[in-house]
Amino acid sequence: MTVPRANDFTIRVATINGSGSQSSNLVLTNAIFRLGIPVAPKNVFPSNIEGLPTWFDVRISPEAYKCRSRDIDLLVALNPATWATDVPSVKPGGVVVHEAAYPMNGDVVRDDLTYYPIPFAQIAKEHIEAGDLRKYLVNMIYVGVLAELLGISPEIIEASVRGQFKSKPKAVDTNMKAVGLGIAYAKEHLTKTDPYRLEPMTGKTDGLMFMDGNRAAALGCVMGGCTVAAWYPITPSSSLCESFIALCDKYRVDPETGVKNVAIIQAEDELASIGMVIGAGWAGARAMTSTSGPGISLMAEYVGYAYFAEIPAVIFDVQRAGPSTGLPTRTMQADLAFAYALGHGDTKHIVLLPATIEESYEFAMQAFDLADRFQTPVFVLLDLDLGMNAWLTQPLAYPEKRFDRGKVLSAEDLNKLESWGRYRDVDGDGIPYRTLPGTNHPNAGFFTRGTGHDEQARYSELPDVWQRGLDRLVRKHDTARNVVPAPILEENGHPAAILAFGTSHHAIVEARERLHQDGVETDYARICALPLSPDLAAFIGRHERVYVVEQNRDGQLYGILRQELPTHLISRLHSVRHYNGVPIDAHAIIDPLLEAERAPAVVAE
Amino acid sequence: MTVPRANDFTIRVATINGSGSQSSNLVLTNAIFRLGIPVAPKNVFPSNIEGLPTWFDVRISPEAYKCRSRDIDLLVALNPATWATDVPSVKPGGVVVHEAAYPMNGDVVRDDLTYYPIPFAQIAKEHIEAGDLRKYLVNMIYVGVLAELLGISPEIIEASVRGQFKSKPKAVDTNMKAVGLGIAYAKEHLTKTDPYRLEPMTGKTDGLMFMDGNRAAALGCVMGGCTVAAWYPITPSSSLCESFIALCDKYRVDPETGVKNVAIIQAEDELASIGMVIGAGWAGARAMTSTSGPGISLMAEYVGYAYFAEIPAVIFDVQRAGPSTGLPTRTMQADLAFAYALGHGDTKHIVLLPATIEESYEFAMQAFDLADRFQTPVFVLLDLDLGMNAWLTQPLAYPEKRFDRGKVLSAEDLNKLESWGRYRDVDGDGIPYRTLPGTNHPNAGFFTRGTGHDEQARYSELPDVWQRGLDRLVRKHDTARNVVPAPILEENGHPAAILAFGTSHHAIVEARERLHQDGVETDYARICALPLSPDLAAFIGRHERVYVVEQNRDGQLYGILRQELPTHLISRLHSVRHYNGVPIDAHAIIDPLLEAERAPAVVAE
Amino acid sequence: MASDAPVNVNLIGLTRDVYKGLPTTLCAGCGHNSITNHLIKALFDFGVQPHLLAKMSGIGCSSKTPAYFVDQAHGFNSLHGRMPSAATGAKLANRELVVLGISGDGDTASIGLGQYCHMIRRNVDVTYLVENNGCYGLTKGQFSATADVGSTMKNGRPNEYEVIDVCGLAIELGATFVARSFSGDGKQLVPLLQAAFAHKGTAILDIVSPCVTFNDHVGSTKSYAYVKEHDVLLHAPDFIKASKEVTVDYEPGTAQEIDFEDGSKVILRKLEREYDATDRIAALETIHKTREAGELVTGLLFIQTATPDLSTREKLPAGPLARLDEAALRISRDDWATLMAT
Amino acid sequence: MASDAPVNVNLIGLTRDVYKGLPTTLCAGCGHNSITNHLIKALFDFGVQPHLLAKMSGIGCSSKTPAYFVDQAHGFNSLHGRMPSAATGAKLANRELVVLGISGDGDTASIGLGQYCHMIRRNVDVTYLVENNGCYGLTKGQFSATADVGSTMKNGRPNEYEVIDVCGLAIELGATFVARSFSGDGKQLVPLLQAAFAHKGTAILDIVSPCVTFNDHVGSTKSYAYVKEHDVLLHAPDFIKASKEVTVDYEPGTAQEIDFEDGSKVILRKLEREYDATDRIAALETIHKTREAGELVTGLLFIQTATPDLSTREKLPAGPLARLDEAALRISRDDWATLMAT
Ligand SMILES: Cc1ncc(C[n+]2csc(CCOP(=O)(O)OP(=O)(O)O)c2C)c(N)n1
Ligand SMILES: Cc1ncc(C[n+]2csc(CCOP(=O)(O)OP(=O)(O)O)c2C)c(N)n1
Ligand code: SF4
Ligand code: SF4
Ligand SMILES: [Mg+2]
Ligand SMILES: [Mg+2]
Repeated sequence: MTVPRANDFTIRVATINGSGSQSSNLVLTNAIFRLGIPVAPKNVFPSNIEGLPTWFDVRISPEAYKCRSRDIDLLVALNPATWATDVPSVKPGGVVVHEAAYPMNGDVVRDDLTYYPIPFAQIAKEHIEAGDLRKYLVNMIYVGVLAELLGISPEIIEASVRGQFKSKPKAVDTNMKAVGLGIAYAKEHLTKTDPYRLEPMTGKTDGLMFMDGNRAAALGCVMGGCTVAAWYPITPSSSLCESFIALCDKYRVDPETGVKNVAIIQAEDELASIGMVIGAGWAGARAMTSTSGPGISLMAEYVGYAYFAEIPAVIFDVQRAGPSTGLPTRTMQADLAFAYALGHGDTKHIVLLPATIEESYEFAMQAFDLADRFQTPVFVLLDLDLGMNAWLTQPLAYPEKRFDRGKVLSAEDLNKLESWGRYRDVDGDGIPYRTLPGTNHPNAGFFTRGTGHDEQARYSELPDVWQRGLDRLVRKHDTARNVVPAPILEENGHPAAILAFGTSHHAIVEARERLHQDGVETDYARICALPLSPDLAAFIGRHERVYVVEQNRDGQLYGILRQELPTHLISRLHSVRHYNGVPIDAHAIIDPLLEAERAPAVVAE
Repeated sequence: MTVPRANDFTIRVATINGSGSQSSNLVLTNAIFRLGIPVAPKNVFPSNIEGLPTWFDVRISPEAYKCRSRDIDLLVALNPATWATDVPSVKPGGVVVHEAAYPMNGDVVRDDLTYYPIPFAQIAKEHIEAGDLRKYLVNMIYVGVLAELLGISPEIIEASVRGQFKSKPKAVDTNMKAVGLGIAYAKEHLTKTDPYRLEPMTGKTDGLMFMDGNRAAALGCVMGGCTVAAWYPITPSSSLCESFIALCDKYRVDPETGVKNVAIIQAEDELASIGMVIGAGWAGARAMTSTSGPGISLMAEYVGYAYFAEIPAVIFDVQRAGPSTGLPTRTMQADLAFAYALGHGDTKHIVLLPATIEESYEFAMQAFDLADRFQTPVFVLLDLDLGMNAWLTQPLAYPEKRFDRGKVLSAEDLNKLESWGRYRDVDGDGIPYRTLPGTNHPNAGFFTRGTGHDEQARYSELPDVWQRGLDRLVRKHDTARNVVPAPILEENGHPAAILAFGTSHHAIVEARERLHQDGVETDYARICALPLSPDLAAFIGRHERVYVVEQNRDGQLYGILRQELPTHLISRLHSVRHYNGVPIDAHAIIDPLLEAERAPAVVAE
Repeated sequence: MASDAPVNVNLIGLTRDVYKGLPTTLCAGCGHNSITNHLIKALFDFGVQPHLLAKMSGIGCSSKTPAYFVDQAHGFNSLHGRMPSAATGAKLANRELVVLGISGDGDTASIGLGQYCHMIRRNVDVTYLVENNGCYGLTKGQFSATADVGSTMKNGRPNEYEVIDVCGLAIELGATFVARSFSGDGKQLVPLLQAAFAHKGTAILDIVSPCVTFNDHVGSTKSYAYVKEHDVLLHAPDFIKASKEVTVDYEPGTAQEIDFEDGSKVILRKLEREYDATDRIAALETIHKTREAGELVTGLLFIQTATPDLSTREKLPAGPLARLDEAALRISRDDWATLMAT
Repeated sequence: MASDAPVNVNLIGLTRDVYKGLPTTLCAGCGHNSITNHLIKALFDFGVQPHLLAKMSGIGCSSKTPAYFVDQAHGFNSLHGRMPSAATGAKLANRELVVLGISGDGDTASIGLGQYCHMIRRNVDVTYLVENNGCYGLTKGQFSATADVGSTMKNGRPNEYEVIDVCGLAIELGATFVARSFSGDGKQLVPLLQAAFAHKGTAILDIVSPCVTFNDHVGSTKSYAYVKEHDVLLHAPDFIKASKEVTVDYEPGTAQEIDFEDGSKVILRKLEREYDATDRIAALETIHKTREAGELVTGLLFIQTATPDLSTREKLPAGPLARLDEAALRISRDDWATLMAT
């Protein structure tokens, strides 16, 4: 049992959803942040609205680790339903703050834990007048208790409460009163015997802010010039479009006239939302939809159409645990392969893979440029962890580049050309030119269809024409390899490397540091997009063993690499998978790598 | 220019669709068959109903080759629209029978061809009374001309005309009259200068019959005990369900009561047809749907559901040229990868890959056993070539095995068990036990859902439960490897081998014989199903170079092999692809193999 | 009245507990929970065989309902908006099943609209409940297509788009049983549910069922308060099960009696207004006029008992197709021989 | 009358040839071909700008129509049943476009039913044609959902299932322009088409259009013979374009005049029956009663010009969203700074 340092532990708050614990959890998180200490909250919630178990983990570390930690140091147990299983999850030497009334028996009784029983219900009953509010305020009491136990000053807590209830200031006092009850009770009845402390830090969190990936992506849509959005609600993607709506209400509406420079439609389903996006993209608007796994399945036919008819579209897939309806409030990276080749027949799409808040914003913005440039659907794959959790991030940079609308011919352009063909490969990059409906020129019009067509967009069933069309699409896809965001490489000439994409990144950061402490050195490549960049093959060529880390069952990126990499590189790849629905943590990488690296000989795939 | 032997050439009839040429083409095909000569017709038709170019190729060969031939020996040109491009497609030394009125200029004029101009229109005008019929009968005239030129006796033609018009005998005379006109004209005005002849053969076609794969599959559904079918019309799969309807009208209806032992519903779309099939499968019926690419895209969500909730379903995908709407009346094998992993998240399905009429029947029947045994969707992938063309085949064998309904617990079974769990892996093969709704036992009921569930089918979001469930599905998939139809191996210890699936088989048969004549020897493995059987890896292990032949752009089987085969075998694979929408022919295989095999060193992938 | 008589066991000798399910995981006060209780009563009173009951649903809070009653029965929680097709397949496979479909307004009127309409068109023998709260509860309260024009979200945003009235739509499409009720009105709902079970064909029940968490505020036309205030009862329905010896007592002209194939009846006792539940046009007119007047009519809007259901139209055998064997399904050896000889 | 005046160039100075397209690839005699010709006349007479015309369709023989007129215009042959969503997106992206959607009965009433209903609900400013032949022409004649009960297939098999009347359905759903016509009746169809162009909102035209190859036989209720025999004209429509100086002459009470936002009018001249095209309930009643009587009513069944269309409801700018630039779309640097400071 290692003695934990100050500012280096994880708090888990176990409550019941719909009980308002969310605000107290955020108050706590914010208070710690205000101490200058890096925090990473992970909300693990159920797929219903009220009454089921929910857990809120607050990871605290001087190294500013952003991934989930498997080791729970301090449990706040406020859910009788999970009491018996929550306590065993606490790490030896840990602390349990709990409702005093809970039964102390069975696995709950451990001699390696410190227990702080608090009569939450009774305190609330005595000091908070009855009514709906009481249920919520009970949670504020625990904040007070922790403040006292961990050493957060009432001032800090109050500041953070004010931040939380900006919109309704009168709530501040009632909540602070509840916090006060917790502090008072702890002062009076608890003698701290555990080592966990919080100490103010400097230089760790300066200028940082909290943001979730869905909001960052929504900001990317605003700054990327998205003018048409069509969506259908689905967890965990709903808040992306809802953030976009909120931002547009603020920044896209003319205050005088009320005229809106955007159309956001809640469609009747995903078949319609993608249809609206493709119709809008065809008509020249930058259009997007946001969904999750089930929606991607329903969009298969239209996405295949847009690939073949060559229409820009941006599709956000905030991944949840699949297959099927799966676990709507859990996270996975299991739509990668499906999205990459979505649609029947031979198809291949551009897929962007953000890992951070900055990238959620940047890639969202870039997706519209790529969609216009390549006249094709572009997927942006987030996951529930990135999309819905609050992450500490640098403020997002104002874009300096203008929109790249790609190869669009205006009436003036057409005047200069005596002829043009919608699907001609003029530049040899596989990317043809298009005109937008409404272009005032007799030659502007062409016919868009999902059936066979020649370079002039005329219907054709001729074998050569068909094959030529398919081959050009391959050319276009290859052009994209060097234009999509390149992989991020960290190399120090080590023979072993880790390869990953998306949110696995944060667990890898911690894992590599800990592996280093254990004497296992690794290089690192993070893929930011499909199709694969040539740099990646080169990177793998420079390493003997490459561990492909991903959050799905079948090793989907590993599979794509085996398909697409030069054959001689394949034997270097080893698949590391995590797929239980909670975000990957460092151990999921450290354990297999330690085993493999300590006996590289016996490494099998 | 090789001198063609008798009974060894290809006739192409170029006409306009909706002109009734279909019946004359079939009369010709049948007449040749009646001479005991193996024939393989390929109908290349447009995606409309009337007025566009259509071609009918009749391949004639003593070797009974069933694949398309690139070399057209004898052209019957009855379509002015394609006249100028049809003639150039004829092979040197070939013959052109054409409407005399067509202009002889440009590429049409060749000194290496024999022309037989026939005033079809004029003959018809003079001898066939005006009316709709005339248009149709013109085509019968060409049959007469060919009969005379190639040496088919009027008796044979008449027999075949009678066969064609079994349903309306009065049509026989009018049609024979038209044939007579052709014979007469040819006798009188043509002096045969070409070498093409038909000579009666024996022992080549005894006991054979014509059948298309869609009808064979429909017969498999009848004999496989399919009781619920839900479909939505789509070329080229419609005739599968329409054959099933016709067969059930005949063999599933009680002549007295009119009661039907089958329900066949034309659904409103593919989302509904697959939903009906899965609802029926859940309730215990053997249910199927039949569709093509676009329908597969629309079924993605429900198929993923059936995979995860473990419900039997049989899905026929009669593949056409994709992506998107593509070429509805052209053939490809491009849905393989998409069907294999259909649905978001981690999924893998059983896919059967018939190549012949016998297999279309056998695999269709077997699909229902596999769906019940593995409680999962089973795809049967045909293609337009197999499904819609008439193939010479042995009569289909009466099934000797009874249905395998898989692990279904009856009320009696439940009495013996004090407890059971819908998703428990009792036998270690990954396959759980199920009960059917309506089973009269208090423990029979369970809850089916696409969300996370434990062994008792209870809703669960627990990480371990989720992962356990996904892992069991992998176990089940692995069990299937040894149960699905095994690959068919032809080995003679040659270092080079061909690997393929489905209709490519017929081109490979011809290609291997011709390669042999050119001194290039090959072994051959044909995959009949996914997941891959262990035998396949063994086979590849015994060969240095394996050419993976398939009819799609991206080398989908090749990609699956790269993903799933042991790494050390991958470098032996080489991809050979054909994807212009017409069925693959021998040259598409011979040419790349000759090149590669004559310089094995320079073989790249 | 039949459905109110206090009994410990029902017609088939089962206790009420048999009709209970798992504890709800919905919000306290959710209209869907009341519907569950009324369903339990109706299923108990009607005497549905648990093992013959197929509880089917789509996705949504409402679609979770099947878990909360008749634990012994088979349940099928399908996909969002796709339950009608699965219910159709299940009923075709085994027509002995009592298929009970439970959906929400989003599940039915948004993503599921096409399947809903085509199920009605086929008159599949299914009791189909729309637990209608005018919003997407499970995804946190966005408008559904059944939200009335002008009805507001919690954040005050009003709905701008035409309401889709699942009852009016059903009647226009030729539905044979269409009723509207309110989760809070068990007196009306329980007999209507039993009538739906007795009806051979698609029975639509549009049940306004307030979402206390996202759509129970002032400004919402699907709140408890609003519905209580604007509910207009067409009549007082009363269900009499075939097997029961009950004498129906009403003055001629004071009620409309509807007879079902199985001998059961529903008696529609007149209240204020004259209403003929068998007049399709009148039903459409009533729905439109009352909506314009801001009223919510509830009761048995339309019924037509003569139309054959899907299984009848398809001439299916009395027993389940699912249980037929090789002998019944395969072509005979002789026929096969002839077939292969041609 | 306006639409019949002989002219070489139209209001915007274009010749009729400009409104022609590629030669048809449909069967000779197909109703769809006649509709194409009537469309060409209506577009020419109305004076639609070719470059502003967006020709959109689904999949089917009917959906091939956009290739056969106004060659210069942009065409979008989408997916089977999914044109309404694409049309909605296109109109949102550029509201200057004249969006003309062409569909078939299978494309609309079977696979596309959900999107059709929701397009109507949103009142998207689209002219939507259903070229209705009661079957799936392109897949060789299977029944569609608009086949009447009892109507037979070529092989004699009768349709057993309820018809989906796309007009009745639209009116029930709150559509603002619903007309029915016949491919053979240009006199009626051409003015109705122009009225649809003038209408701001979703304009539904259900045009019975016989399939000569698969559904023109005795026993079919969508054959030329049957339609000619059972066609009942509601009124004689007459369209007057805003810009034209035309004096409308009719005795008061002998016609109903409908005025459009742009100043155009449609005059519905009375024939036998009294009919108020602005009465929704009456329209529903007429549709049901006439269908029961085996009649096919054609004409402008219902119209409501007041309702705002989608773009208006969404408060979109007058110009195309598609052409807005960074300045119009990005948050200002100052606002960004504040946003990132919180
Ligand atoms: C294909 C698909 N899209 C979206 C979702 C997300 N989703 C779950 S429930 C729901 C709406 C439910 O609304 P309703 O049917 O009215 O049920 P309620 O929760 O209001 O009772 C949605 C959009 C999903 N599960 N599947
Ligand atoms: C998803 C999908 N399913 C099926 C088809 C096959 N298909 C093409 S057209 C058509 C029906 C067309 O009927 P309708 O809309 O009435 O047009 P019509 O040919 O009768 O004019 C069908 C089913 C398809 N193209 N896409
Ligand atoms: S969110 Fe609304 S619909 Fe869902 S359970 Fe709660 S109250 Fe019921
Ligand atoms: S098949 Fe029917 S609908 Fe299609 S083109 Fe021919 S006549 Fe018209
Ligand atoms: Mg709802
Ligand atoms: Mg049609």
